[in-house]
Amino acid sequence: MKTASNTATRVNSRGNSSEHPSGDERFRMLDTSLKKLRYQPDALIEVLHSAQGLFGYLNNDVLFYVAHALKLPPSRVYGVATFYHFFTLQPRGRHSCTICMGTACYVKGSGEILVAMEEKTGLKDGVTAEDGSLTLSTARCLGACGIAPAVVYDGEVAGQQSPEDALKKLQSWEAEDGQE
Amino acid sequence: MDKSELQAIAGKERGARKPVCVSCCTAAGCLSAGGGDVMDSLREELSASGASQKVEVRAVGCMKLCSRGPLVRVEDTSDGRPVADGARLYEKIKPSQAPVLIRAAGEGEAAELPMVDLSHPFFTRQRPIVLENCGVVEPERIESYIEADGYLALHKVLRDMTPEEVVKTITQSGLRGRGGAGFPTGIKWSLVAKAISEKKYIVCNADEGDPGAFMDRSVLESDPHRVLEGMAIAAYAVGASEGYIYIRGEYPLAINRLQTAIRTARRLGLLGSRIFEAPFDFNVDLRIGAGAFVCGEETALMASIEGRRGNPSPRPPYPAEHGLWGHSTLINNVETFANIAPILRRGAEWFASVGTEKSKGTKVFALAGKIANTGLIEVPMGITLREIVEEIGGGDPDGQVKAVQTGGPSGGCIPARHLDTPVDYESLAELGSIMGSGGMIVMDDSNNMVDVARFFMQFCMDESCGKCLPCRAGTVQMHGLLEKIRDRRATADDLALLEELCDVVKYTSLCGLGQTAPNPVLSTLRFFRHEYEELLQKEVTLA
Amino acid sequence: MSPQKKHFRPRIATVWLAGCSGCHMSFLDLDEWLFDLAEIADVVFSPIADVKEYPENVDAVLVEGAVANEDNLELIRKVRARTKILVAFGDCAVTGNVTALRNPLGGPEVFLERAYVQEADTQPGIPRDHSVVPELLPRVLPLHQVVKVDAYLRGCPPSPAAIRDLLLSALGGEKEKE
Amino acid sequence: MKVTTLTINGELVSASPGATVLEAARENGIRIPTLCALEGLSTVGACRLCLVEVKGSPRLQPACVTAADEGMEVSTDTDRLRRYRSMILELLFAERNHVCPVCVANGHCELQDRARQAGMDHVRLPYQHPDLPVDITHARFGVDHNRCILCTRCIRVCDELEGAHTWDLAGRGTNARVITDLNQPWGDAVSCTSCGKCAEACPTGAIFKQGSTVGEMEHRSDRIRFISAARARKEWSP
Repeated sequence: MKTASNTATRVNSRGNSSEHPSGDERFRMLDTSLKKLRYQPDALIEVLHSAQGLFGYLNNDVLFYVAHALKLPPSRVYGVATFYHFFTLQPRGRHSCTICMGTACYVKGSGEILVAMEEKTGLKDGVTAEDGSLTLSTARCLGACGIAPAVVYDGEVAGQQSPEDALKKLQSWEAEDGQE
Repeated sequence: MDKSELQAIAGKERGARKPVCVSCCTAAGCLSAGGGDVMDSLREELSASGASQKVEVRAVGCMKLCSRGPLVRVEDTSDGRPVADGARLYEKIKPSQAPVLIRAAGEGEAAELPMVDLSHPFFTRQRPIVLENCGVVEPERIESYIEADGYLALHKVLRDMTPEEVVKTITQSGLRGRGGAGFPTGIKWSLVAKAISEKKYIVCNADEGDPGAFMDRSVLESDPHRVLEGMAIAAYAVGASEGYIYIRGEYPLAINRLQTAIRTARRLGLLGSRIFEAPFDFNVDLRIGAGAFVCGEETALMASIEGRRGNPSPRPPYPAEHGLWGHSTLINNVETFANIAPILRRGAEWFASVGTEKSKGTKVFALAGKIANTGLIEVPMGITLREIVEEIGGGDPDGQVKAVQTGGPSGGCIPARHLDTPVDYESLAELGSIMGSGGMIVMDDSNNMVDVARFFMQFCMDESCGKCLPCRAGTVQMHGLLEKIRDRRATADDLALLEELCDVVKYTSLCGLGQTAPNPVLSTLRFFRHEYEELLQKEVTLA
Repeated sequence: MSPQKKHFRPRIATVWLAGCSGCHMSFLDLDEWLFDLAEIADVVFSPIADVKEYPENVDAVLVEGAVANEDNLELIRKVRARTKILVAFGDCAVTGNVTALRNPLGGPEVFLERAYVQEADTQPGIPRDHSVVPELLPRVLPLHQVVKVDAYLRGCPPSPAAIRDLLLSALGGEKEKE
Repeated sequence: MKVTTLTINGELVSASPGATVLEAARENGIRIPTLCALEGLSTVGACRLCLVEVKGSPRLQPACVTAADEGMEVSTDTDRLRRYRSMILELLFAERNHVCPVCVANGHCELQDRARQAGMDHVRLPYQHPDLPVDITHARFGVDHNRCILCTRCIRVCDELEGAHTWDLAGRGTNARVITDLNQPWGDAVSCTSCGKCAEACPTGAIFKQGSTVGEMEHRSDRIRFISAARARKEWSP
C-alpha cells in the first residue's frame, strides 16, 4: 500500500507525462486520457472508465495514480470507484457470465438461471472464482427484453436462455480450459 | 450553415435514393439476435448481385417488434408506388437468407420468408411522434436525419422566434416530463429561463435505469440527432450554452451513435458557435454513467456529472436555481427532448390535439413480459391498458394476464380487472402506480405477486445510495420481511410491520428512490393482498 | 408452595435463559425489599428456588437472557403459555446484547469448534449429546422475536429500583383486574 | 436584514435572519432530535430524525436544511413524527451491532440519548448482525464499524475543518462504510494528521480514543463548533 503511494508521488513530482516506475506502458496511455480531460477533478469518473479500460480493473496503485494526477484525496477516489457498479477493484475471470435481471427477464425466469449458476459454481453474484476461471454477475437490464431471458456469455448476448443452457455453456468452457 | 445549405443536403440525399430500399434494424435488440451479421450479408450480397442501381441497403434503427428480430423491411417505390403499398417486414432473418431477400427486392417480388403482418394493430394502433424516424432514418448519418426535416425546427427557432416564444410554445403544447413524474416541461423551462445565473446548463437524462425499460436506448440508437436538436432548442429557450448527456455505461451502441452524432453535427455547424449564423452557441458533451440507478434522480445525476458519488441532495434548492457547479440547470429526459423538434415544427396546437385533457401527446413504452408482441410502442395518451395489452401486444400466449406493471421499481402492479384504465398520469397514479419512464411488463398467473414485490425491493436495496437511513436500512428490512412472507415463515405481525415500514420509508426518505421504493409493495398489497395472506403462518417459525 | 389464599395473591416467577445472571444479581440486590415482596406475592419458579418444572397460572415473570439454544426455546415457549405478563428482563432479553455477539461471526459450529476443539486442554471433541450441552440455535434471538413480550426492562443490568417499580406496577395492574 | 417570524408548535417565535428551522427552534429552546447535524459543519439532511411538518407542504421537511421562512407554520412533535422517529431509531439499532453495555460511549452516546428521549424500549425489526471490523492500527484512535451510523460527521469535519479529507464513504447502500485513504488501515493512511476531530465529532462509539474502556469515551462535539466559529468568524467564544 505504501509503495503504491510512493511510486505515484514520484511520478507526479517528475511531471505527469513521465514513465511509471513499474515500466507499465498503460500508465502512459492513462496519461493521454488525463491530458485530454485536462486533469479536471470533475472528470474523475471518465478517468476511472479509461483506467479500467486499460488495466481491466482498478487496483490501489492505479487509484493512487489517478488521485495524484487529479489532485484529489485518495479516499474520495476510492469512494467514487466503489459507488458505481461498473468499476471493479478485483481482476475479472477468464470467462464471464452476466445474467440479465431486468423485470422482463425476471418474470420469464432469469432468477432460476442465477440460482442454478450459483449452485453449480458456488459463486455469488458479482464474485470471481478463486482460480480466476469465471466471473458471475447480473445486469440490471440489457435492454434485450425482446429475447428475454437474456444472458451475456463472454460479451455475447444470448436470448431465450434456460438454466440448462447456462450450465451447458459452463461445461463447454470447462472443457475448453481443460484442453489448454 | 444556413437554411439553403440544409435544404441542399436534404435534396442531395433524396436524389441518391434508390427505388427499392432494404432497411435492416441495427438497434441493440436486433443486434443481440444477430442483426449485425444480417446487415453485413445484405451489403455483400447487394454488391455481388449488381442490383445496386435499383436497390439500396440502409442500416436503420429500431423497427419496434423486438421479439421477432432481426427485422428487415423492404420498401418498393418503383413506378411511383407509395411507400406503404410496397412495404414488407421480414422477421427473424438469418445472414444466409440475404441472397433470397436481395434477389426478390431486385425483382420487385416478395421473398418466401416469414413476414410480419404490417396491418396488425401492433403497427396500426401506434402514433409515432417521438419514434417518427425510428427504423426509417440512418442513425449514423446526419444527412439522413436532415432529409427527414431534421434541424429545421432549430433553424426556425433561432431565426424566427424569441426564447420567450419558444418557452410559450412548449407550455401551450401541454408537454409533461417523460421521465416519470410528469412535471410540466414548459414550467420547468420558464423557471430556468427566469433564473439569474452567470452560466446555465442543459442536461439530458439518459440514465434509463428501470429494469425492463429500453425506450430511451432505442431513441438514442435510432435517432440521436432528434435529442441533440431538442437540447439545442431548449438551450436557446433558457439561455444556456453548454449541455451534457448523462448516459448509462451499459449502452455502448447508443454512446457510440451519440458520439458520431455530436461529431457530425459539430462539423456541419449545427452544434458549436453561431449556429445558423445566429448569436447562439451550444456545445454538448457526453458523460458516461457507471452503473447506479440512483443517478436517474436529478441531484444525484448532477453529483455524478461533477465526478462525485451519486448521492442525492435535499431539494430545495432545485436544479433550476442551484444546479451543476451551482449554476441554473435544466434537466429533461431523452423522450422529453425528443418531443421538442416536432412540437416546434408542427405547432403547440397540433401536439395538444393528441392525448387527453391533462396528458398531451404520446408515450413510448417498452412492452415486455408475458405477452405475444414484445417491443417498442408509441401510443397516444388516453389509450387503455387493454388496448395496449390485448390488441397491440396480442395478449398472453401461454396464460391469463394477471397484472400490468408500470413505472418499474417506483411503480405498481395494475390488476387485470383495471385494464380499461386510460393511460395518463392521473389515472395511473389513482391506481397506485405511475406513468414512469415507460417500462410496461405484463405478468400472468405464474408470477406470484409477493415475489414480484420482493424482486423490486431487492432492486431498490441494491441501488440505494446509502446516504439517508430510511432508504438504506428500510429497504433491507422490507426485503427481509418480503422474503419471510414468500418463504412461509411470517405471521400477521410481520405483515403489519411491513406496512408500517412502507409508510415510514415513503414519507421520510430523502430522494425519489426511497420515497417510491415501497410502491410495488403497496400496490400489490392493495390489489393482491390475498396472495400475501395465504402465505402467513399462525405461529412464529424460526429460520 | 402454600395453597391459594382467599384474597388475591399473585404468583410470580423469574427465569434465567442465555445471560450472565447479572440481572438476577440486581434482583437480589433488592435485599430486604424481597421480604416485602414475599408478603404480597408467591415466587413460584426461579433459578434461586429449587423448582424443576415451570408451573401453570403464573401472573408475572421476569425473563433474563436471550434465546440461544433449544432448551431456552422450549422453556420460553412454556413460560409464555403459562404466564399472563411476560417481562423481558435486562438487555440480553430485550436486544440479545452480549450473548448475541456471536451472531455476526457465523453459525454455532464455528464456536463449538473453537471452544471444544481448538481451545481444549484434553480430549478435544464437540459434545453431541444434547442432554449435556443443548443444541445451539443458528442465531441468538431477543425474546420478542420468539414469543409475545408484554413489557421491556432495559439495563445491563436493570437497577434494583427499576425492577421493584416494574414488579409493583405489574402486580398492581393484575390486582386491579381481580 | 430583520428577524424572521414564524410559528413553531403553535407558538410565535422569531429567528435570526437566514436561520434554518432547526436553528430557529434551538434559538427558542425547542428541541428537535438530530444525529447527522453538528454545529460547525455543513448539513446533509441524511438521518431524517429532524423531519418536521410544515403547513402547506405535502412533504416532511428536514429542519436542518430547511430555511425558516416568514410566516411558516412548523410542527416538530406530532404523533406521526414521533412514530417515524421511533422507527428510524429502530432501523439504526437493527442495522449494525450496537451493544451499549460494552461500548466505550455508553452513557455519552447521541444515538442512545435519542432512543431514550423517543421512549424506544425495544427494536421490533430483526437485527441484521453484519460482520464488521474494528481498526485500531492508528496510534491514538480506533474505529469500530459496528457502531457507525454513517452520519458522515467524521468525513465532513476532516474535509471542512481539518482540510485533510482522510475520511470518505466507500461502497453504497447497506454496504457503505467510512474509510481512510484507499480503504487501508487507519494507521497507514498518510493523509491523516491525527488531529482527533473525527473522534470529537462522532456521535457514537464508532470513533474513539485508544485506551478508553466502557463508558469512558466522551465526545467534545462543542469543540467543533468552537473551531468552526474561530476559523470562519474569528470568534473564540467557548
